[in-house]
Amino acid sequence: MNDALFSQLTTLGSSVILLYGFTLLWRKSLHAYTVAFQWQSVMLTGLFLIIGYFGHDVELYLVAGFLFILKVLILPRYLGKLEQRFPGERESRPYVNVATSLVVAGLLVLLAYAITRPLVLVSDLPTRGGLPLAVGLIFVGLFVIITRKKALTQIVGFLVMENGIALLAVLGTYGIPLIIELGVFLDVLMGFLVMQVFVYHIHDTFESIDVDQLNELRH
Amino acid sequence: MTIVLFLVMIAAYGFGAFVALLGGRGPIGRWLVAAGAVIGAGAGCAFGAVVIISGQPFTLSIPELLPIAGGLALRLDPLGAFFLVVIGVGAIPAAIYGAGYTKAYENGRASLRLLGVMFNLFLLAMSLVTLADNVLTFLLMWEGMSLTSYFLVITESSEDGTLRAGNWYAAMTHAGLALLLAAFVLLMNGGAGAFADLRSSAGTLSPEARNLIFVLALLGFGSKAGIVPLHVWLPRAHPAAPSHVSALMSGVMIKLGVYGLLRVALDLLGGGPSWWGALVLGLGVASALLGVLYALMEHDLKRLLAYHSVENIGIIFIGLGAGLIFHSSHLMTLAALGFIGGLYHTINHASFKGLLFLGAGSVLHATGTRNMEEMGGLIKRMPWTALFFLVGSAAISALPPLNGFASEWLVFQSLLGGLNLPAPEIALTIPLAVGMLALTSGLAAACFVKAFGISFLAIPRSHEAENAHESPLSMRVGMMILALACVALGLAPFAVVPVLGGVLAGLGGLPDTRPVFTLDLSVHAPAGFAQISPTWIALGLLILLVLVPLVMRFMRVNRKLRVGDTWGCGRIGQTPRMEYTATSFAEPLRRVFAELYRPTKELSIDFHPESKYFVKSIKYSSRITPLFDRVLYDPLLRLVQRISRQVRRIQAGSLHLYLMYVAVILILLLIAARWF
Amino acid sequence: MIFFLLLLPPLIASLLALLVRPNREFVGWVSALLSLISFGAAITIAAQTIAGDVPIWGLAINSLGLEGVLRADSLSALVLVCITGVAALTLFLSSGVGRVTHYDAKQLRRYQIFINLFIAAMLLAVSANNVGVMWIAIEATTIFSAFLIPLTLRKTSIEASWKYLLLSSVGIGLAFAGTVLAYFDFVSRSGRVENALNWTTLMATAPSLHPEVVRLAFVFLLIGFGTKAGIAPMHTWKPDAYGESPAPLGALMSSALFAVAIYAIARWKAVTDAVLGSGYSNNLLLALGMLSLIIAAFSVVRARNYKRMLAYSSVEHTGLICLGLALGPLGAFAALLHLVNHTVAKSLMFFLVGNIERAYRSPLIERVHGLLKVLPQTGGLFAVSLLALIGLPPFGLFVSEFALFRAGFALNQPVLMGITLVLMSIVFVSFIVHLNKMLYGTPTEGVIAGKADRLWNVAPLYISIGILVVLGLTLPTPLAILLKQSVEIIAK
Amino acid sequence: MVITGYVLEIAQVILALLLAPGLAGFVRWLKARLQNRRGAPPWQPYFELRKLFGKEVVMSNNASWLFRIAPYIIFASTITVTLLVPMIVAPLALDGMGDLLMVVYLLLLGTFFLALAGLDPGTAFGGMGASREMTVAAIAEPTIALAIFGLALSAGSTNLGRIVTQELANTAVTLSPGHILAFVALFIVTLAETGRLPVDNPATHLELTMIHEAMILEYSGRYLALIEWASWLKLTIFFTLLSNLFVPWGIATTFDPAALAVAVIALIVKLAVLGGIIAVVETRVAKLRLFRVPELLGASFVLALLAVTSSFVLK
Repeated sequence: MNDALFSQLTTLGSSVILLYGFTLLWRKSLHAYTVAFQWQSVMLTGLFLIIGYFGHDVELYLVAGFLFILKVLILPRYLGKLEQRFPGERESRPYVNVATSLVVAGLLVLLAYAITRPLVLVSDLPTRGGLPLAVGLIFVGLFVIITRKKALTQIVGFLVMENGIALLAVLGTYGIPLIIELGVFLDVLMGFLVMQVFVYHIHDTFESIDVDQLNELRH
Repeated sequence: MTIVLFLVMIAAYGFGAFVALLGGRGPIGRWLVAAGAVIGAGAGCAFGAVVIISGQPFTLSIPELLPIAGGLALRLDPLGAFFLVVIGVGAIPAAIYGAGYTKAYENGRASLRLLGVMFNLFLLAMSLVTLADNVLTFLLMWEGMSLTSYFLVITESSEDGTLRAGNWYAAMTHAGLALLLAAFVLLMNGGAGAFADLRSSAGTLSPEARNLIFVLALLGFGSKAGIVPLHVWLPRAHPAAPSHVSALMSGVMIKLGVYGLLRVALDLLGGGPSWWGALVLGLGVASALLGVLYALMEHDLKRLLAYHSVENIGIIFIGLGAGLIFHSSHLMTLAALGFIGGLYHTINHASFKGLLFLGAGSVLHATGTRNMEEMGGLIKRMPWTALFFLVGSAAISALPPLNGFASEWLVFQSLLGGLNLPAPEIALTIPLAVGMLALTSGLAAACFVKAFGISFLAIPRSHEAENAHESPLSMRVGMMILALACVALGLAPFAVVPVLGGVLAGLGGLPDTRPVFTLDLSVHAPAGFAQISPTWIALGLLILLVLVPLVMRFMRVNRKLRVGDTWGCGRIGQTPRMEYTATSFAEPLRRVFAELYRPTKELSIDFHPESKYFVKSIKYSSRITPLFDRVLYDPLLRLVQRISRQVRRIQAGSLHLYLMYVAVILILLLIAARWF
Repeated sequence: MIFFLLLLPPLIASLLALLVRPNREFVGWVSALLSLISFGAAITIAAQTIAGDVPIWGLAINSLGLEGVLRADSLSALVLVCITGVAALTLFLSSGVGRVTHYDAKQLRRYQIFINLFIAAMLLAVSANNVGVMWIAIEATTIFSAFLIPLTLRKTSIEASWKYLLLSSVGIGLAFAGTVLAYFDFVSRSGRVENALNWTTLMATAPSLHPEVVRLAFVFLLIGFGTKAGIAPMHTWKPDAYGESPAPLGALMSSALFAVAIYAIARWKAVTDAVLGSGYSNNLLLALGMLSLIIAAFSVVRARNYKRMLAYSSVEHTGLICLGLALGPLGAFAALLHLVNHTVAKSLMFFLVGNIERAYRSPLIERVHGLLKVLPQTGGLFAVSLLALIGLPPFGLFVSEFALFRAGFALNQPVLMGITLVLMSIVFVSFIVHLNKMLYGTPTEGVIAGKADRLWNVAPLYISIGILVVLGLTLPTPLAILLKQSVEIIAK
Repeated sequence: MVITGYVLEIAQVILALLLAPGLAGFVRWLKARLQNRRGAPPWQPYFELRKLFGKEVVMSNNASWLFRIAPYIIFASTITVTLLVPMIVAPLALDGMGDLLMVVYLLLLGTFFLALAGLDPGTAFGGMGASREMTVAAIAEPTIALAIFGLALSAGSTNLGRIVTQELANTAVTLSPGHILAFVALFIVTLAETGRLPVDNPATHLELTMIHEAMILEYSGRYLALIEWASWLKLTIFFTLLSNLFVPWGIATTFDPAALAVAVIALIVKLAVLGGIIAVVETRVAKLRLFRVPELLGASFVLALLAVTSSFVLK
């Protein structure tokens, strides 16, 4: 009974997290992306707490705390700064239009289901139902990075991918060892900082944060 | 004894290179550099001679070096020793000649330092190729040889075309190395690659593997030897290189291709099916014929000689091919005859082609041009060079009693032995080979009448030729040594043939043919098949050359001689423009073989403005693109370029595209991992 | 303890650079000298592993997963020596950067800080036993190097760094996913054990892991770390990054960082093979290796920019090493030997290229003529090391490539090896052609030789040449042992 | 016995030297007759020789020492050949000195220097002649080689003495198809090598089509005498080869005087017959354009090839 609830909750949570990933595909304004990412991170934190509670793992509360601070408080703030810095920057015409993007993303999730079959079979954790969704989220993040033109969007896509990996980890293993988790957070933070520095550089040198004009270097 | 000579050889070359590295300039420097090479080559010669005579191989192994594949293993058996001697024969005169020839570089036209260092290292590498006794050692020395010779080719890098020539050479030689690497590694098949092991294990390989190895080796060594269609680098590289280097490369280095082929096909693989021999024979015929035919159309003296190298390598390969054919059907004596013919022609070509290149070098040195159309009348201005060049020309045209004839005779005889072959389909190819070989030597004679006649005889065709000067002593000495070698090798086949018999004895189960070819002043083909004695012929000619004038004097024939104008059909005052040019000399043959040459002509007549009945100027130009450039290399290069143009699209500059690659490969591999 | 000697010097150096502002020249010299300490440490580690004992260090704090977090076996020792060696070379030469470059003090400070952090991260990655830590360190290398590429802000340099940053981050993210999958498999097999992420633990339990999961995991890991190593088709950042980064960084990235990535792949390959047998990973490596070779070969044919040309040559060598790793013990031996050779040769190349670019103020081949006349020292070295790079004797790469082909033919892969030979010949010819264009001809006007060509400034490079020659003619016993032990680790 | 051998060698050389001009003269005379001209008597060439030896030499000022030694080399090489060709007795004492290949290449030696001498004065005519001579010589080579090959196949040797004796031993070979084909081939080559119609016109003196005459245009006096004599000798040698290699009957195999006498007569008869054939041919055919000559020689090559292959098949 307990396990059933647990697994339903986690699956539900993961699906919601995945859905937030989808919003990146049909919204166009950068602000929406920030919000979506923020809420996704909130959900992720919640999921950590749930798993911590049902899985009797105190460590996860701690991790959830870090995650909240990093991905719900710090990163969205910086993202907000960025988007206010460049008003009027919208994903007006991505390489792949919204409709197609959604279809492709759907297919990617299906693919994820197909590919992660063995994982689900192997694991006996109640959370295993969410694994395909996690991998799906990774794919969607990747897809966003590939098809969206604004540097900012790509950053968000990268962060979403990170969330997907975190989700995978927590669902599959109730979280990787704490110290590693911390190291990962640190890396994510630093990586993000570097990226946003570059967004400024790009904007200063190219008068826009469109990545597709970075095509000087070829052959 | 041998070890001493070996060390002396190494040390001398090292010394030469070192002096050059310190910047051997000025007469002293140049002579020291040359001295290193001369002493080294001399020691090498002696070293080889000792091994041949004693028949005792010299071995030396340094396991500390190249430990990953059996260490550095050196072994000099008679076969290697013979080629070491060939190197010496070519190197000593070339080095002496070079001492004078390189004076021209003192003005900084080329780096004397690089030239000197590479020259000595080149000789060292070549010598060590003949000593290598395991795969890695061999490849190391082989590539060392190629690399050093490459630098020698691009010595005059400031001249235009030199670097292009260098590129061609690098490309062909590296392709060759790749093929050899494949061949040898297949031969090793996982082992350490000591030649002794290969010899014993070669029998256990599957026939397919053996055939593959043979073909790879044939092409690999062929690209160095310059057989058609891998010859394209010779006519490019030889003219570019300094003449004494061309002499070495053409006279000696390409012979190591022959060495390699013998080593692998006969020694390591121990012979094979008869089609191996037929293939070698076919390539030889093709090379000989195409080589001489393109030589005929060349008016660049050194390119002409380069094409003749192709021709002569062809003749050598005909000998080897015949040998392999007979070997495959166990006619050992005949086989030995074929190989002997090949080896004999090898050393002969080393001498006369070296001589001719040195001669061409002197002409270039004197007139500053390689174009025969701007020469002429040199026989009066540089008599010595002319004489030596004449000797070389006669020798390469296989005229008795010089050395070219002796070896071609042996090759002929081995081919005539073809009637003893059991397999008719092979036997019937032999007459064709005979015919083509004959045609080749006839054309060669024609070509050298042109080469010598147009460049040395008659009236100078240019100002440079008008006041050309004889080249310095060192260069003349260099040529003289080789000229003497040509005569000596021509007069003494009775001495050379048994030596070669000894060299070949035991390779791939060949018998010791020394008893078969007896030691009177003549050469026998086996079983008293045929017999000649160039020595007697030479004697006869000599006697007659003395006797005829004596008799004439005795008969009181009129001995008056008046020098007058050439009779010009009543026209007074003959100018060079009336002379027959090299082009016109070759015209009949060009028409005969027009099918092959496919010359492109363009004729532009510039009329006088007033009336078109008055012609201002007539410009006629005709070009010949060699067959294989046309059908093989140009398309190949175009193909590579096309592919690369496509491949470069990958790096299109779009980050999204790049990320796409990652995603696609990820998904592909995931699918593969999940379901395949 | 030895690990502190290994890891602390670069950290100290970067701290020093952080504190000293504005930058002074002595900082460069200090960090150069400090780098010698790490080098010594690496040598010591190598000596220990040769002697047979494996230095290991960790914190025995509960539930932190840090038992035996640092561990250096022969493989690590080999790579450590490479990294520290190149690092020392780099720092010594770039300590001169103050004199021979146009960088201002601010840039130099940034350079000194991050180059040392970069080195530290690489050392950590290689000496980490915990694959998680290894991952973190490698991710860190991306970040630190990303600070260095745009040392001077140009359109192109920003573009290059952004591409580099994003591609590597994505790639490394995938690698993390792979790590997680492996961990997941481990956990679902034998519960949540402490320091389960230690490579040794993984190896120990490998036989009991689930093949299907490991298959998926290895794909993620190969793509991930392959991106860092520049295996095609994830190589696209290489030409841009190498082309735009300052010479010392280029040297470190192309040799040391590359070695680290290959190291990571080799480690995971060992685990995978322990689960699945070597066939699976070999096929993947062969496929990607061939792809890299093909793309590299045909890209250099028409190369116009000599720095990018070098980048493609690294792609080529990546391909060769992948092939080697996939060709059994003999191949692994060849691959590791080739890795060492390539490290020496490639770092060398980048410094020379740095000098050339500084003198000619252009990375384009058609702008560079008469190199031998203008920069005799650099030009000569450039020619020699390029010949070494394309595998001519008497240099190391000739021997390792020979070993590679021997392995290939011994494993009865004649077709594969044949194609490889053809492609390598294409590379060879193109390089010779480009080299000739640069070396000879009348010098481009307006070229200033500068101090860079002074004998002293290139002297350390003669050491590299020396090493290459030594490796070409012989194989020092310690190295031989190290290689043999490493081969036993990754290719049983 | 050995001494007689060497004496005979010398005798044979002298005989050849004496016969050569006569043969040439005979052919000319017969041709004239066939063309209804009276023509010069057969012994005219002897007078020509005497006249030429009596005249002074006028040499071009462009010519070099090569121009002066060439006649001697040509003459000497041709005589050396006569030492090898069995005319009246086989095998000769010096048979082992050289074989058919040696013969061919010695003649090539002569041609080589003749061509060079033609180029030496630097006239257009000389160059023209040299170029054509070498072309024809080169294209004739393969046929000769194959004819030799054919003979060697049946006789088992390339040494002329052995070939002749073998043939005498089994006359069946003599009439074998291979043999006849080889004979025809070699006959065509003879026309080319000795500069007869339809390849070259020996009677001409100033035509743009001439070959041999063009080369020696600058020669005069004793030099011209030597060259002319050598070319007649060459004709004689080729005839002898044709006759004694293919129809060896009558040639002496011992030093018995009677046999030798018979041999001499047989030789003269054979030469006369061949001379007659040549004369007829030269009156019947017109000269070919130079660029048709290769076709003729090509045909002869094919004949030779057939000869060889057929004798292979018969083996």
